[in-house]
Amino acid sequence: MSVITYSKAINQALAEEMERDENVILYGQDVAVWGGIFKVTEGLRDRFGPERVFDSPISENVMVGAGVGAAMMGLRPVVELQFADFIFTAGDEVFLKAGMWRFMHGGAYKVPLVIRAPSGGSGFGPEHSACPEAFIMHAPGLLCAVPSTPADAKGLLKEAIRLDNPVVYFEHKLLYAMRGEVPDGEYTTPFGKAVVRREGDALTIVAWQDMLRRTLAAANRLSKDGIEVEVIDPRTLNPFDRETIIESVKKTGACMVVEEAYRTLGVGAEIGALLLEHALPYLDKPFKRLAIPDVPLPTSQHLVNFIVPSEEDIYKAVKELVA
Amino acid sequence: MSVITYSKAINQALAEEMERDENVILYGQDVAVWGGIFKVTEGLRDRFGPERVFDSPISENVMVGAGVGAAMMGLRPVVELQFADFIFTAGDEVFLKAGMWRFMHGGAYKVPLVIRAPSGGSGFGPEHSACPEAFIMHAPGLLCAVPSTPADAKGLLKEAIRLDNPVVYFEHKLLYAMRGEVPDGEYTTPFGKAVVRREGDALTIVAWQDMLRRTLAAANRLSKDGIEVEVIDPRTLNPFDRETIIESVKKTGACMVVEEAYRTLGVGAEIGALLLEHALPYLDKPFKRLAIPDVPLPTSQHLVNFIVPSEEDIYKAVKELVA
Amino acid sequence: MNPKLMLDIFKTSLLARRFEARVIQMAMAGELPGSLHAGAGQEVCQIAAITAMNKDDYILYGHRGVAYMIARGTSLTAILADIAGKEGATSRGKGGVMHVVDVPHGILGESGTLGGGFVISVGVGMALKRRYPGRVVTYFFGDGTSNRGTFHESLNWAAVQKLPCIYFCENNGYAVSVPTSTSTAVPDISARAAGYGVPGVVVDGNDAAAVYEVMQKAVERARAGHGPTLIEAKVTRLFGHYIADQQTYRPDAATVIATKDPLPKLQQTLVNAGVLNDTLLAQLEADAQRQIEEAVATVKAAPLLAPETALQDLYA
Amino acid sequence: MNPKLMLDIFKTSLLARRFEARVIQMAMAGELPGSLHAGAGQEVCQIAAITAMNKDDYILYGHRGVAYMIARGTSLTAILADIAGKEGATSRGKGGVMHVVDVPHGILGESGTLGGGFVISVGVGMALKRRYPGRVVTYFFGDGTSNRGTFHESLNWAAVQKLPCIYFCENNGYAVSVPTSTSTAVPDISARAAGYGVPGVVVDGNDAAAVYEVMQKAVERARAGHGPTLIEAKVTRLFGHYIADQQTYRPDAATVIATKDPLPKLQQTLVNAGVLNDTLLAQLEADAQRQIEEAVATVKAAPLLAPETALQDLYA
Ligand SMILES: Cc1ncc(C[n+]2csc(CCOP(=O)(O)OP(=O)(O)O)c2C)c(N)n1
Ligand SMILES: Cc1ncc(C[n+]2csc(CCOP(=O)(O)OP(=O)(O)O)c2C)c(N)n1
Ligand SMILES: [Mg+2]
Ligand SMILES: [Mg+2]
Repeated sequence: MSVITYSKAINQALAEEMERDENVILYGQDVAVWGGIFKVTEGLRDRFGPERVFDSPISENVMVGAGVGAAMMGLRPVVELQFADFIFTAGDEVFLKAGMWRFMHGGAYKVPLVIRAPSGGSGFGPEHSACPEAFIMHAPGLLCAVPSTPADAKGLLKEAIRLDNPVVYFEHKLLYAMRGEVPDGEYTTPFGKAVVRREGDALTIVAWQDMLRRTLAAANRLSKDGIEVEVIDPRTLNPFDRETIIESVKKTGACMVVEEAYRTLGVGAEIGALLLEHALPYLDKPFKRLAIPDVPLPTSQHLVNFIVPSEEDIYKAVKELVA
Repeated sequence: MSVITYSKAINQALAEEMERDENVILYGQDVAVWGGIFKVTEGLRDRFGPERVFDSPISENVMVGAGVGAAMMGLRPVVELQFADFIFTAGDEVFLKAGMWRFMHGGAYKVPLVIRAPSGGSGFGPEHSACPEAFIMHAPGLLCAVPSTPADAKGLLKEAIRLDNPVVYFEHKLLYAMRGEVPDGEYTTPFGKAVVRREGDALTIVAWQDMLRRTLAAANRLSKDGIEVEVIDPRTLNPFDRETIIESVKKTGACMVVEEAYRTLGVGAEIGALLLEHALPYLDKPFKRLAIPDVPLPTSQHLVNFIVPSEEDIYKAVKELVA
Repeated sequence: MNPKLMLDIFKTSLLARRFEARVIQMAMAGELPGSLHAGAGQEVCQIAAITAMNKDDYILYGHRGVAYMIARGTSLTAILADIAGKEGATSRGKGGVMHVVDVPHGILGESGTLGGGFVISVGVGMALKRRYPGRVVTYFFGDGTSNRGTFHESLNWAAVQKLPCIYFCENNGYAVSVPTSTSTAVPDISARAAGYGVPGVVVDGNDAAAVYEVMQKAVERARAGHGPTLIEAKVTRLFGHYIADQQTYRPDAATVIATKDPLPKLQQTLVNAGVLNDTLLAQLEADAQRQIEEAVATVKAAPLLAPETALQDLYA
Repeated sequence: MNPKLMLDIFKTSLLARRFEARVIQMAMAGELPGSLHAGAGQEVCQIAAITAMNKDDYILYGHRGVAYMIARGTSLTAILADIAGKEGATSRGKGGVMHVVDVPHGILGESGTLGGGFVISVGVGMALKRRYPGRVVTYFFGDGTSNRGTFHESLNWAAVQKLPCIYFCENNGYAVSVPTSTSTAVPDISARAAGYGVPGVVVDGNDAAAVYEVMQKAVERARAGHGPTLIEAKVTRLFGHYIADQQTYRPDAATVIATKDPLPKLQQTLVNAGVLNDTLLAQLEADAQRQIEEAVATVKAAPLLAPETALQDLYA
């Protein structure tokens, strides 16, 4: 085990996979010479050369669309969008090309494409701060990873690069500097397996990325009050490990989702519907969603703080639910 | 009352609003000289002239983005995308510009834009057949109408044009030829008011557009079996009339959503979560979602028929639920 | 240009024309779904261009007809199965006639949203450059499609990275009902090449030899690593945008068919060159008919695709 | 060009430069959020262009500095309040310094996704043509931004509909760390005008009079209903892409500041022309300082925006 940052974990995953398979290429704005605006790809161009790591024009449609075309023809492109919000700028290419090109052509080829999408954070404004994972989860054909720790950031990215399907890989900007243990040696983290980050019986909380961090902090406080919550990190949203959530809720009888997506039809909506379908007899408390109240993310930090669920918000919401 | 088609109702709404307000303009590919590929805008160019009704280049980004710019400056543009799926082709402009430009600029102007988006249907293939309303419902800033009858098609479109906010108005291709009564004289249909299309006590079904038509047909058959279902047509998805659904479910104790969106995080997910939050004590049967099983729409008709909920599917699902 | 090659182009064009006519006839009779966008009038151009490519090169195409696939060697049976949703369909019921795919013959498919091929082709070019140097990819697109933003992003990208991508615009003067002059600020799409530092060429798309020649140059340039060429072929869409289109917006629709058809013109050229005569023509027609009827019979006999295929092929 | 006008341009440029320096200083001291993209080196060009427009014309701008707004007459207090998230912020905390908006002064805002201004400006042009004939809108954008598809779609649309839209490209040779030559197939963005049948002009962005002149022509053309012009001004980004950028990718960063700054050059021109001397310069500096400190004091004293404004302004 060694302790590294989330961003270093991503960098290691890229380096290891590029080392392993010469078909892996990496491009995006500023990723090569400069090492990325968040400094995640530092050193990769020097190591793997400008043919495999290169800076792209500001042409998001081609960035993603060419990724699909290159993947069809045997490369394994990793594309960095500078901000996750730009999946809309490349909307046709993300949702219709990456998501559907293979299906539409009867499975004639594979599309092993990874789109790295830095999400969340603040101070960047409405078009640079969103967590648009629910849009991806609703779209057919797109796998979706939401790593919450350095270990998962590395393992899920290595797995994403090896998978033969397109993956939207959300890296949360506020986690880049987070440090954590990463296994030594070769490993990958499978898609579709949630992990229980903390066991408890009072309530099941589903959360990931920065909301997981806040939830675990709140859970510590709650524990001091004698309330033990169970915390589940789904790790990937497609595939989505429904079973682990349902099993946990059957045990705890209640569920809360904490997320940074917009509330209406955020990931929490799917979880709510799921529980109603499969766990109705076990539920003894209303379901609760903490999320962004259906407005874009403003620029000013104190306005952002007002709408993004905080440790305090989580703490209070649990107190109310279990009261 | 006169009986007209859904597409004629849309045409009338456009004509009346263009007559009423000279700032209303209409553009899109083939809408002017030809009257639209679905013949919805026939006669409007002759009546209002080529300055107000014009054919556009195949430039979806500008089509929507210019709509935002023109709306900011006092026009009330109605833009026809030829297929609803093209909201992704104009992804940046729909989700980030139409949805957020006003917010991002602190409310400095209004954005009275209507995007007409023909959805559903079949034989057109994966990129011309979707019902992407859940994407719009999740996005902040975009109102969303899903008219199911000629009367609502007309009333909701007239209202959409008068509203000072951007509206994505989904017109279902399979309903264009549907005939129905339309009130004489001037009227508009308010956003955010669901309508109970049929009363019953066995189960609440929420459905709209072509799925509503199929649901009502199934409901007739069920009625002969002695099962009276309550059918709710939400009419708009943002604003979304949560109360009418919750009240109905409190009465019936069970709910099913029938929709043409992809199942995971389809509109049904929001309804499920909503009920779990607000109607848990009243629910005595599991929730059920009939929707597209998370694959794109194929081209071949018999493949489409296999995945789109049919009258028979609805009939059977209700039988199982109330059994 | 070599008359033997010209005769091949004629032969394939004739087959494509007759096949399409048969499909339209079956569609009108309700025996097939009617979603075809007839390629009549543009086949000679399409086939001449493809003839200048190698068998291991690749193409991405637009929605205008099926001559591309026939020229590359996809079987009529496969194409017809795609249209009919039968077993043997290359896209397995997912894409119909719009998304015929045949990787062994270098047919990489079609984007339903116009201009999607631009961005895909850049990626194909990136992969060819790294994995199969010397091979090229051509994207065929319409004049209307050249107004998509993807045209710009992709031509700039392919040019700056010197990718082996060829941009082949079939300018038929219309996008559905909208004449090019209404939607497009320049009469020649090829003028846009100046914005990317690549050659822009106009060619008469009804002149098979001329098309072959400009295409050959573009292919050579791409193979040599010098990057893309933007070719614009002026062509005529003989019929409506799609089968049911009555072309009320096109006053000259009737005369177009009579005067702008490149097929009789090519036929005459070949007769004059002494490589075609009535006997051979009759034989080519008979050959075409035989192939078409064989395909029709095979596909009629084939079972419909199983409905469950709707759920397959999304994920690898 | 009229020296009086030149002096005005200098005066505003000086104010913008000093204001920006103060903002950067406060940001480094942690008194303000540090998200500014310094405009230093490009103000003279931006202001000269705006000076050629009328007060009732409109602009959309990019992220490079705040000289645009200062030139149009937006108060320093408002801009500073936007940066600080205080009461008085034009975007009410939603957009920060990136989305300063001031409709009465013709400032229509900024798209956070680069090139969003292209499409918005077409719509503004459509509205101006119908509702306020004779007025124009200018979109200021960077060289890197010209590779967005929206550039192409919008310039074609504005040209074919002869909209009163002006496309003003500030080519500073970089998009963040990426030099134009890496990302862009042509050295002159203005070469792209050929694809839309509109004039394409290159101008030295450090020459205020030249910028004013080409802009004046473009404005006249647009006002007269002849449609857009694509202007490309060659400019220099004196500092990093944003405040914290150390420019490791730019070996000449240090010498650039010393040799490519247009402000001393303009100053010298004005001194030579006899409209500027040391006394006046000292007075302009003092004026600028006074205005800036007033704004700083006002904004320091202003309350933070109420947190609940986060929930407002989405719907009308
Ligand atoms: C992005 C997008 N916009 C609109 C359409 C609908 N559409 C299909 S074909 C067509 C016309 C295309 O014109 P052109 O590119 O000139 O090709 P042609 O049909 O003339 O061969 C249109 C508008 C589409 N499929 N995709
Ligand atoms: C669509 C989009 N892609 C990428 C970015 C991130 N980004 C912000 S500024 C910038 C560089 C812009 O370069 P240029 O247009 O030349 O303007 P300059 O910064 O040089 O003034 C980039 C890549 C963005 N905001 N939007
Ligand atoms: Mg055409
Ligand atoms: Mg630049």
